[in-house]
Amino acid sequence: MTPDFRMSTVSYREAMREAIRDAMRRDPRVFLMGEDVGRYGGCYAVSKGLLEEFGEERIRDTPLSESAFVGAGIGAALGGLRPIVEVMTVNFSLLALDQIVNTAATLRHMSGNQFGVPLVIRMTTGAGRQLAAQHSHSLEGWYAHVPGIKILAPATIQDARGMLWPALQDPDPVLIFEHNSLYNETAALTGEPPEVDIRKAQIARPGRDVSLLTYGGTVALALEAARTLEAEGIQAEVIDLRVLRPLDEATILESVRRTRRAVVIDEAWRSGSLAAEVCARIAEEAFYELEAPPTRVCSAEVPMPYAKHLEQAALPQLADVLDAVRGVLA
Amino acid sequence: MTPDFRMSTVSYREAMREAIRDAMRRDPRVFLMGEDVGRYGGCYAVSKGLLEEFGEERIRDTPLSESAFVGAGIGAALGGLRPIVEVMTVNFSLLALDQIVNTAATLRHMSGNQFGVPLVIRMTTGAGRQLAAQHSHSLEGWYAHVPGIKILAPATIQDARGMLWPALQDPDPVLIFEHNSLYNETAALTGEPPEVDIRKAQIARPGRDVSLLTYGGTVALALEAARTLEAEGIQAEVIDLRVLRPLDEATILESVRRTRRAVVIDEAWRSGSLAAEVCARIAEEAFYELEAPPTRVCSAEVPMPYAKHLEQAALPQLADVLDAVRGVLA
Amino acid sequence: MSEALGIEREQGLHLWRQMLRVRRMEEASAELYTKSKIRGFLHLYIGQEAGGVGVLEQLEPGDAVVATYREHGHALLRGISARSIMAEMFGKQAGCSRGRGGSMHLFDAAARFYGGNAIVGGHLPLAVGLGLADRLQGRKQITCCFFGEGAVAEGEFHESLNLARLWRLPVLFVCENNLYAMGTALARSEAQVDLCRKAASYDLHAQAVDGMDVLAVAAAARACVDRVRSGEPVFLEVKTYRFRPHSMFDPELYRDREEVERWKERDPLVTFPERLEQAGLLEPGDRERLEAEVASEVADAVAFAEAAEFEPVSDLCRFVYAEGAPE
Amino acid sequence: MSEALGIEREQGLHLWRQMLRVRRMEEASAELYTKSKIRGFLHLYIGQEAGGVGVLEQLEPGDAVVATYREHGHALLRGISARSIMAEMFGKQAGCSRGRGGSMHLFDAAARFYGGNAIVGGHLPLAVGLGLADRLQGRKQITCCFFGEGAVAEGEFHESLNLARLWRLPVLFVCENNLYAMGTALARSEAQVDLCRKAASYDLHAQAVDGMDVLAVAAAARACVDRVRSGEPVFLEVKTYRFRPHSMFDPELYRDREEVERWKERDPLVTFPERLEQAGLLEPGDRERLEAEVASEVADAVAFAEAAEFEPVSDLCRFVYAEGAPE
Ligand SMILES: Cc1ncc(C[n+]2csc(CCOP(=O)(O)OP(=O)(O)O)c2C)c(N)n1
Ligand SMILES: Cc1ncc(C[n+]2csc(CCOP(=O)(O)OP(=O)(O)O)c2C)c(N)n1
Ligand SMILES: [Mg+2]
Ligand SMILES: [Mg+2]
Repeated sequence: MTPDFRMSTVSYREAMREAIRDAMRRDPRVFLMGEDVGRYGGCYAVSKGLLEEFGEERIRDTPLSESAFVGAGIGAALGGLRPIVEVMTVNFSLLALDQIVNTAATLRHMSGNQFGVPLVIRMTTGAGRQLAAQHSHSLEGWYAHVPGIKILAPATIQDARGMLWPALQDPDPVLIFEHNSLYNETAALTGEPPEVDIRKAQIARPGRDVSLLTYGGTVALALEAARTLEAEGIQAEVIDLRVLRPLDEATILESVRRTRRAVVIDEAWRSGSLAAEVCARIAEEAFYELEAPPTRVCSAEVPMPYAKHLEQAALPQLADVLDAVRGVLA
Repeated sequence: MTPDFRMSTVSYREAMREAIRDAMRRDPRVFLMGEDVGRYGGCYAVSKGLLEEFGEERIRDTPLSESAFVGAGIGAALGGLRPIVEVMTVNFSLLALDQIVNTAATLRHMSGNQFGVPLVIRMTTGAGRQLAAQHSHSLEGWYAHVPGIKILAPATIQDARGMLWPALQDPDPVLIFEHNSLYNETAALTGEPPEVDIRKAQIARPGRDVSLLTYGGTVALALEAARTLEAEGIQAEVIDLRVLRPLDEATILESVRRTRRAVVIDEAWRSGSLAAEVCARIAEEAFYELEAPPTRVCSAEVPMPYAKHLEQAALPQLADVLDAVRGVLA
Repeated sequence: MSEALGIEREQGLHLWRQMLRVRRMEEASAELYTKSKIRGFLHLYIGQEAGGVGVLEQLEPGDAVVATYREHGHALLRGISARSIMAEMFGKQAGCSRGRGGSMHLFDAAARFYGGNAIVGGHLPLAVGLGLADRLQGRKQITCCFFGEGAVAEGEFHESLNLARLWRLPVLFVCENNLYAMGTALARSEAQVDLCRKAASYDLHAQAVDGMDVLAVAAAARACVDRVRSGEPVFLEVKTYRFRPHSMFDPELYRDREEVERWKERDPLVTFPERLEQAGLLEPGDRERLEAEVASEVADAVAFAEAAEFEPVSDLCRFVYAEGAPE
Repeated sequence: MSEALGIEREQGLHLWRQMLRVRRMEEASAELYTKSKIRGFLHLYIGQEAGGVGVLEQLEPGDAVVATYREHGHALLRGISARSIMAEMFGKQAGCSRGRGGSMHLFDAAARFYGGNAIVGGHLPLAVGLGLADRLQGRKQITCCFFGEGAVAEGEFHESLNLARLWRLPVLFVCENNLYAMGTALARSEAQVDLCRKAASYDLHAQAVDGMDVLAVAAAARACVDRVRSGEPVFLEVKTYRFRPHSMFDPELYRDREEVERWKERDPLVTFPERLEQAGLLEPGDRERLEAEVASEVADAVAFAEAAEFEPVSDLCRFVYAEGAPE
């Protein structure tokens, strides 16, 4: 059940599980709570096997009551624990949004710095599995709007393994968004768990002609586009934003000032997306260095349809990215 | 109690009340429901007196249960009524967000066009009254992200009076955001109720040097800035966006292409604000016509503090707008 | 007419057939899922058929139904054709939601079938609103809202039952208690496992019924429906069990095979025909005829779905807003 | 020691004094509001003092308190100084939330006073979580959560009581039923107006007490606190009344003056001293002395708040994230 983490190929799911296991072993204050994290093994099987290892006090199945158990996570953090709360998907997290926005994010400020909420909330996001309009939306951009919380989006096995521990060390609430398409991805993970700086974006692939800025589930798409473009002699740089709040503006701007062209890829609906924020910052801060308008590739503005051909058409596709890149290079 | 609407000076509050009264008289399917809309007279006194005129079936006080009564509004709309649901403030609307985003906005699409939700939801938004971090945020930009719903922000007495009826005629859900600072504003309203096109932004003041784009509670600030700038010989155009979804991109771009400079003012937190979307669209579509980077004036990224001096410092101020304008004109 | 069962032969055969139609359609769906014809999440109603049949038989044509993502059975029983249900699960234009909803979002305006809702508990307020519309417009029709026992823990359950009772709305809340919410057993999600006691705390009539006995469900539902039609909400708990995993992804770590097998002994598709037989209501060949008829209905639905067209991709962004309406 | 009341003179004076401190501080706040020294929403506890005093007297120092926006009384009674409460309402740096919270958001880490929460019902989950932390860490302390009867209709009430009982958490839920949620009378918001019956549906101990009688509240609360400390959640309904409008904006269209006057006959600040007097526990001059002491405490608090500094504007964006933490 436990893969050997010294040197092996692991999946994103296993990396996340190992990160949870490791945190629980290192710190007795850490526990995992959410719907079906225990007996069922986690709705995306992330926590499979952990109940057997840690018992039901620390791998805590909750009733269907998102608001109460997320709020209980806030209270437990105030009470000295280090909860990891799992919400099945960002779509259901709307039921707990009040707790996150009106309580977790405000408490430190409202209390004049007396109370902090060292809480980690994990949830899946994204489409691609034909789950239709109530299970497929990408709303993490909303959370990135809210001061008082921090937002992470691990796109790699390394980050799946390495982001949780620093998130748990953070004295403020950290939300981790896991794109459901990533769980089966695999990579070699060697030696010690990777040290991850959860303040920094990352150059996933360097390039000089255009910056592709994205995060989470669409990093792979950007990399694929970069490989395709290479054949045409275009060197695309791929920036994995990794932290959606606070945005690592320095890395973003440094890249764009070098390449002078930006294409932002975001699986959310275009209007009001995080991509809008990235474009706005680029336009505000790097306007005079740009050779072309910052451009977005986002999902069609439609509640996600079930049928595969429609769902795929709604999502950012390779051709869309290539078109956008050719557009800014024209 | 009822002001004479043939020719009189009325407040925003009265204009909104008259709009509700008029709609209820014209269409027996229309009713108003929400917390304290009846006996209490409305938390912002908008519905005062309506209970006496229409009775408690049509001016319907609800228990504190935002999710259920907003959802009941969706069901009532499906059942042939034309509900106006009042949520006290956008902050509390988070408790009903699941209903709005996952049901009201998706039903038409998910049902393959069989079911529409002709529902109007009204709520207040905004800060300025020292109500602190759980009563003062401006989250309407989030709603503007969601396909399937339409978002209005009446900034004038005319729009307060004129937007409700067309919103009720719309076969899809319409959300109306009323900035709490506007209720006591007054203006002359003459003759027939104004005909309002709820698809269009409006040039609140024409100008040729710079476009100030804003909506709701900050339109007055933009106009004040424009008046101040006039003394310096700067002709600022003020665009009242009015409809936040779908954005009237044509009006926005036409203005910016003419003035070649854009300052977007938004009381929400800057990161991920609606202002980001407006900037992104301008950057994408009018890049080559711009003389300066599109610029934002937003609230400080802090949960709204109670103390007046801090609250004011957190909100967009005249000086901030003037600085921004001078910045883009430099 | 059987004294013991209190029903006629025709009625008995009808109830059996209705349960069988659901069972066979669900079995076909499971198979089509393994063939990747159906995708997304698929939640089967196998084991729970007596509940849906017993309740839905009591409704009038104008009544509304609101259901969950485990709603294929309810849709079929409410008169939506197997063809359009199957086409929907195939993602085809001829599907009852034009392929946009899939298994979890079956809709039908003619049948007043309001989904197929996949946010647990999220559809209860909608049912309350339908009831409000009926009451305010003086219509005699009622709204029947199905949900699982897992939904009882959600805040929307609480808010909705209170509102329905406070405003005396004609809503029948049918809780299909199959003992598990995904992998969470009732006793691990509710401090009070007697759901009728919980429901009664909203001061409304609440009753439970053996959901493996279609006649018992029918009788209880008839009484409840009458009560609702006279103008008050009612809570009906149908005690049932799902024989299959929660969805196609569930490894069923949380329950014993024996428990499942014990419940299968009460399979309504085994026990009900036996009772009909014992009551002397069956004739030779009934089973074969029924099975053949149902098999052909299902086969026809699958063939129809297979042959149907996909919605053109160019129509992707239709039906976000009403067409012709101000945009 | 009075046989009739079952208390000593000192105890009687103490309870009276505690209620009086709240009453006079609230009266001062109301006046300062009209002078625009205090702004925002101001919700007064006047009329309800016996509830807060009766309950909070039973807590131990390590216990946690979570309250609503109507929490000045609870804060004062929990040991937060009138100075820092008043300074907070003035928006000053010396306020218990550094001027960032105001009337609705009083906090104090030393007192384990977790607000001052202004989303109705939103703080119940937080109390559940504090209880969970205590249980998991094997601490004997309890969490006492105050809320109004209006909150009972919210989904978070339902979810929280269920969770607390399911996990047997040491949380005392104190519902201060003052009959109105803003302008909405209880019977217009709850199908079941007997709140203990509602609460009992979560299978926990629920009891109601006359909230105008500080001794009755104290006795009931003592029993409840003991029960909670032994490791289970309890629901205590304090039947009370607010003498003032909901907030400073409320024209009180929804209730008669007579109703208010009738309740004022039971004002604990009138009846309790009378009872002390009848029981022979008072001495001449007690009232004058108490009033003088309390008046000077309040006057001192106001003077302190008036003289205190505002937080510099340059500190606006502090305390959004922990200082020194990774940003
Ligand atoms: C708000 C919400 N939370 C979680 C889920 C994920 N989920 C889907 S079905 C389910 C279990 C529901 O159980 P129950 O209500 O008993 O219905 P059943 O599946 O047994 O018919 C869960 C947790 C969801 N769809 N919505
Ligand atoms: C979720 C939410 N909805 C609405 C409000 C507005 N509001 C503030 S207090 C209140 C009434 C609450 O009544 P109750 O719980 O009885 O407490 P009381 O004020 O009587 O102490 C309302 C509706 C709010 N603050 N939060
Ligand atoms: Mg179930
Ligand atoms: Mg109250």
